[in-house]
Amino acid sequence: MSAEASVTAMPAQNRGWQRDLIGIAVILVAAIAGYFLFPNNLALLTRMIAIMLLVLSLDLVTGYCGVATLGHAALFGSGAYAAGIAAAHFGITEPITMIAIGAVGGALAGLISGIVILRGHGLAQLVLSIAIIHLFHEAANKASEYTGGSDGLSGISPDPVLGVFEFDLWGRTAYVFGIVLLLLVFILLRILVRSPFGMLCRGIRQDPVRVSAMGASVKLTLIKMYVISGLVAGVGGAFNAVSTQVVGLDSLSFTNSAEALVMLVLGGVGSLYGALIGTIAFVWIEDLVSAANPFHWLTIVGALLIAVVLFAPKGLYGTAATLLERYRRGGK
Amino acid sequence: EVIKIGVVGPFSGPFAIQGKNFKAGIDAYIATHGDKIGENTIEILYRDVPQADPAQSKALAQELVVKEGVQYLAGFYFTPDAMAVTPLLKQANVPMVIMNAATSAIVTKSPLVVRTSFTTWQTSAPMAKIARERGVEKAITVVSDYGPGVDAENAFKTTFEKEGGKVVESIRMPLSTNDFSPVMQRVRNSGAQAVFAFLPSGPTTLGFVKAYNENGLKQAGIQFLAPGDLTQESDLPAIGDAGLGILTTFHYSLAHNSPENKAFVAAAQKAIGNPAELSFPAVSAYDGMYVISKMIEATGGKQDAQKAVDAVKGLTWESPRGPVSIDPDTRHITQNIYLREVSKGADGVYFNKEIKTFEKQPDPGLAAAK
Amino acid sequence: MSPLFEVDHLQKAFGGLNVTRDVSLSLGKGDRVALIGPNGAGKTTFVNLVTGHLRPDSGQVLMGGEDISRFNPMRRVRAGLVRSFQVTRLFAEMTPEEHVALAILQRQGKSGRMAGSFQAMPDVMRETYETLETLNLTALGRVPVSEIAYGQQRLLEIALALALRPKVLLLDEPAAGVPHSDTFLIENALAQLPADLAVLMIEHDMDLVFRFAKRVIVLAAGEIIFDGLPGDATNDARVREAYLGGYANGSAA
Amino acid sequence: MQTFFSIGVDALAYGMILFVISIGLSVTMGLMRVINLAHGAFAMIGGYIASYAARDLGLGYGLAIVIAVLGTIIIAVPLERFLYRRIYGAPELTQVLMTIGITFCIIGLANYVFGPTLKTIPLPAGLQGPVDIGFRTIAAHKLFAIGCGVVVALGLWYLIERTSFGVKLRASVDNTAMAAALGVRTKIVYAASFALAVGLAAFGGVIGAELLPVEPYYALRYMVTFLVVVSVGGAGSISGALIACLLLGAVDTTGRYLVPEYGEFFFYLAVIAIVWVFPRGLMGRAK
Amino acid sequence: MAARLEVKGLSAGYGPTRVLEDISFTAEAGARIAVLGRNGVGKTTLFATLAGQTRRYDGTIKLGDADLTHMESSARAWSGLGFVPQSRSIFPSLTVEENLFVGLKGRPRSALQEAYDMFPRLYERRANSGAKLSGGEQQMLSTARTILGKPTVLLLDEPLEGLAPVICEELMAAFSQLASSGEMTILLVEQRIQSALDFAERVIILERGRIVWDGSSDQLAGDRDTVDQLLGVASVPR
Ligand SMILES: Nc1ncnc2c1ncn2[C@@H]1O[C@H](COP(=O)(O)OP(=O)(O)OP(=O)(O)O)[C@@H](O)[C@H]1O
Ligand SMILES: Nc1ncnc2c1ncn2[C@@H]1O[C@H](COP(=O)(O)OP(=O)(O)OP(=O)(O)O)[C@@H](O)[C@H]1O
Ligand SMILES: [Mg+2]
Ligand SMILES: [Mg+2]
Repeated sequence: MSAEASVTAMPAQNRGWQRDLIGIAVILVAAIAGYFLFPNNLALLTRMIAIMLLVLSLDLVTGYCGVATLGHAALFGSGAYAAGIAAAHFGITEPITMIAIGAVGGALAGLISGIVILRGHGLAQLVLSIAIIHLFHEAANKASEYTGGSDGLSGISPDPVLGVFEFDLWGRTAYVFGIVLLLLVFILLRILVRSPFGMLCRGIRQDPVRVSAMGASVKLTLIKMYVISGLVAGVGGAFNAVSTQVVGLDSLSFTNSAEALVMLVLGGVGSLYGALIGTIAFVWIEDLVSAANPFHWLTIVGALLIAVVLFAPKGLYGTAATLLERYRRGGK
Repeated sequence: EVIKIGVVGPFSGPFAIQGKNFKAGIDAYIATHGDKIGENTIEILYRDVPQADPAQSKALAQELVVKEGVQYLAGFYFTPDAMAVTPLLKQANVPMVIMNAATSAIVTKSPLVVRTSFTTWQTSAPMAKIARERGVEKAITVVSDYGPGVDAENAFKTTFEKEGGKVVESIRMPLSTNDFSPVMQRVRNSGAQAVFAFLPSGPTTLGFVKAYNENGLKQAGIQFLAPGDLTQESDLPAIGDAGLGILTTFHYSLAHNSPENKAFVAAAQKAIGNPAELSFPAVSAYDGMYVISKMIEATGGKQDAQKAVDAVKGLTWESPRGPVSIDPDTRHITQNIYLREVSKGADGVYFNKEIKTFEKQPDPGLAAAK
Repeated sequence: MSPLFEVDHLQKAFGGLNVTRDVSLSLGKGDRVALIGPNGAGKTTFVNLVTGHLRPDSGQVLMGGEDISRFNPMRRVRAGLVRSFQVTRLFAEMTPEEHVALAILQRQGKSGRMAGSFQAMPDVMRETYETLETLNLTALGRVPVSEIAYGQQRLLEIALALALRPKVLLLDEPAAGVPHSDTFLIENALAQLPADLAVLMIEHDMDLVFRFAKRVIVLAAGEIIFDGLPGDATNDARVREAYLGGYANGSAA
Repeated sequence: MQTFFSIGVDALAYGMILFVISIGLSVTMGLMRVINLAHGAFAMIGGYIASYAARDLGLGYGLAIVIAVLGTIIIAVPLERFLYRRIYGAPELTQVLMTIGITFCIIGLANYVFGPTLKTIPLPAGLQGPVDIGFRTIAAHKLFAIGCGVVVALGLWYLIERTSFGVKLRASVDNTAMAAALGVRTKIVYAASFALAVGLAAFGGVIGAELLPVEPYYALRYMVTFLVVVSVGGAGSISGALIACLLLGAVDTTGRYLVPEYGEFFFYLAVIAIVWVFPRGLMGRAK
Repeated sequence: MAARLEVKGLSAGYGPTRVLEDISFTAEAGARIAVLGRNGVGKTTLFATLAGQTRRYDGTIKLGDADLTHMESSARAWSGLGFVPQSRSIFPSLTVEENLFVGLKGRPRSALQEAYDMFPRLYERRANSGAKLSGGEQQMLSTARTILGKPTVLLLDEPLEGLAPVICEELMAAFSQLASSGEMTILLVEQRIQSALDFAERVIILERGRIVWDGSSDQLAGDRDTVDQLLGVASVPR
């Protein structure tokens, strides 16, 4: 029995880790390629990284726990403002410290939104998330002496990273810094989602009643996940503040949240790779078409979204994965 | 040799019409002056920031400079979008010509910023004088709760009280307000003789003006005062007769009577396609292009931001809006502010009729900030 | 000493309908009890009340003398009170292996771990596959539940309950949807249960009931109308009339 | 006291207008279980058509409404056939993606066809200007909107709860396959209810145009508001939506009167409070 | 009136996984047929495919002289096919009465009484929402709902599931009545082999998605080894 257990167990597990290593390698290669292929688009790529972090963190609650939220920017923005205010008002301009502060800010926001949002079910939940984001937005707007209100929080000038690498006009430092953060977060999240905790969350997504019938606390688990998600989003926001040196109310906006959700679904819910791919695809396409035709690009983007639903209903990554799976089975 | 100019503005989304006006103004300038300056030809690159989004604005500016190699940055409808870019200018060695963003402080963020539009202080303060002249003792201010709104409130309040009037109440309402009846109730109960209002141009102004009439404030004889954003020409057809008689102070009216303006309006209307869509951002863009052209002449097409900016300090010319000049210290445009009244032409077209002029107004905002 | 599990004057009404009328019963270590009764008699409701999925209007539930009436479902499970669902509740996208492993991890308090993987925990894997084996599910260990036939899902449902190592086990129609050819798997599983575990099973399959139960409780219209030995149940007029019908004659055996 | 009444009237009017515009969404989201973020877009289309009919063609208000409703339905039917039919029963998020896409397209097109300026729908003399209702004046069209709200509410409630169409619709939503197996022509049922929802959207778009003027960005600008009121009411419940609209309308109005600068807080705190007490919305249907 | 069901070379499944292979049989009008087989051999899939709910790879289905092969589910219902699924598929948000109403297929409301006569329990709970019914009540509702539509061919997937013995007896009696009175042709999947054999005149046994035995029930009742081998206790998982 046990023998059979271990034999059946081992391969699957190795396969999993191999996949991850490949994935990480791919990301690294892509990152390096990006650096050398688009040396003049680093600003865009850097923005992409910040958003990726937001979408990853959204995936944690939406993809893995099934909490639909249109207010996730609250976590992102809190991180951004935390870092920004620390720098602009308290002279804490050491980038890594700023990121850390952002993470804490995000985690706090995560805790709050978690507690509120998890109270509702289905659409009501969605609405709570909307309410949350608007409250955060208004609060930031009101506290203008700290946040700069609608004029945005400027005057953030982070020190060189590790005291060596200046943030430059070409955004090289910012880019590399971002990639490092992204990889770190990604690896940690891989570990998290395949951990027992991750499995518990997936269970909750599919049937909370069953989970509580197993003696696990649904609410507590989800709130934990929300805080983690907050950490990640916070890092994203802080990184955004560091790399762009401004924080605007938009980082706490409904639009921002909705876009993140769109990117996630575009890439494929419930998979970290999906989150990454969705972000890249959306931001890149948006940049492309909006540069090509700043006036009517929205139509094109809309058409693309529709096309995705029609031809890749599980999102870009999700669908690709299933096709691959099909192919594999067929092969056998 | 081709000189690239990057223009950042809202070309899609809720403020698309303002971006469209940027383009109209720029096209009008090129149509009337040609795209050659000396032996250099200018090329315009447009980048879209639909709503205030400093991060994106900065990323796009960076891309314009680094990737596209633009020598001039222009446009910028929202203050935060402009603020976000100012830190880049020095290192990029690129001047920035602001064609709208109306918060006074922007020009102080970098010596390479020049503004050809206006500031909320500049357009709002004179209204306070008007109010006093018309014998208003007690006024109430109603503004949208965001940067420009607050500016307008302060501008009016300070001036009005300096002139010996009293602002009995100051209401700030969220940008998202749709139904203004409750606000009007308050205005009513406040016992003020006039209401000074500021809302961003667009749909809400319509609702606001309607509410003003429907809640019987007009009958009650409470005067409606506002800076010109509220009666932007492109909104007038929608507001319709409800708007007649509203007094606004602003730096530009499409109806300004001068040959320069006639020429400009003709060209701009042609550029924008539907004449009804033309409004104030176009003129700032038009003048912005003029300033940039002067900069290019001065630098002979070489990339030298400081020199370019210095060249236009104190520059004086006859704009479609009237005589204007660039204040050497603030690099902000000094211009006439006009008192206008919404009127209906013989042809049934609504327009802002200039009825009084405040000559050569600088920006009081910076002074106030100090 | 107080009995392992005790229900005391439980009452529940939905609107006008009294579904549970003053129900009291108690289970001791090792009891094997069948709870039968007409459809809509209130059996499932009883389970829901006891496990905390529904709030009783009045009455108490005690485990080993401790009043757990105020506990939420989760805490009752931790107290050792485990149920299976009449209509399977499983995680469609997860495999039987994951289901059972999760239950085990939860029981061991490891389900909160944010690193590592159950497949790397030999003891968990061993127990998982032992549990699956008892219900003959080993072969399906890695097939998503959405793709296995209902009957097998029923078996997994039970596997989950077992993996939680309960003190008191409430099975709501465990054999429903399981072909008779396979009910023996359930019986085996039940047979292998630790002797001191108390089991209360709701079932309409009388053959299974009479093979399994040492004691039968009959619920009708929310009231206990019979509590005693299986043999006596078949001879009880009210039970026959309300529930068994012709079956009683068919197999008094 | 007097003020209290006049605020009350404003609240009622605002709530009713919200209701008329949002209720169609309640049908799609609650009954058809489609998160239709394009609802605002359809309302907008209705508005544009009405504006075109009434302003450019100079047709009467009533006629304009009819044309707007029918026109919007005609535009929507192919969309249902080729796009929405694909997302019935799909995961909510997929629906979000699709309907956002549709919204973007419609916005872009509207911007292209009608330009970014505001479009108004001229009211008939009867509905113009203020009416004196004793203690204050109120816009005639607001009274009209209140009337429409009541009619729509009653009609819809009857259709869904009392007619066989209503039963079939709810059955199809609960379990399409089974409904079909019992002989319900689910495709037709869905198409019909979609048309109904869109028609209501258009109607609301026209009636509400005085408050929410028609312009290309309309489709997104007010989407959140619609989403909120419907969900707070409990999607699919007519009475729920009505109560939610009146309640939130009241909160919003009083909030903006008493503490305008905190109006936003007021509104959303109320939303949270309500959902806190009714985690499934005021009258959420058990799924 | 009962109709004839003719299935030829039917194979079907879910996406990539083929479950049914080349199923052919004919059910004469008024026939009483039991479809048996172990866990997961494809009984439910067979019925679902006949009802047009799972993907058909090939083969034809005829009901009377109507060709169902390419019909939608609802059209099949109107041409006389009735399906009581294993999953019961109650409409949770509808009341019992509304659930039954959907099954009426346009017959007058008064016909609901037939269902209540069949299951008095349902009458007591008629205002209750489907979600709040007990397991057995749901089963009753599911069966009654389909029968109300007066199908000519009735597919019953484990209709006795979760029903009290008393009810089971009455129900089986009712089914036999419906078939022998020539009202409908009945195909029955049932786990309780005995009840199945008592009811059916003919038995079809599936194994791994194929028909492996087809004959009269008496014949099967006699032939113990077949029973053991195909349905019997020596169950090996696939
Ligand atoms: N939430 C509820 N609201 C109203 N009535 C309910 C609710 N839940 C159950 N009922 C009713 O209570 C009665 C008992 O239901 P219960 O599920 O306990 O029966 P049961 O004994 O399990 O029957 P079965 O053997 O068919 O499963 C049924 O008539 C059912 O309709
Ligand atoms: N949705 C599905 N997707 C993929 N495979 C499925 C699906 N549903 C069933 N199957 C597979 O099809 C086969 C037949 O399932 P089916 O439910 O028809 O068996 P059954 O004979 O009805 O079993 P039971 O007696 O338990 O009801 C099973 O092996 C099952 O794994
Ligand atoms: Mg039950
Ligand atoms: Mg089956």
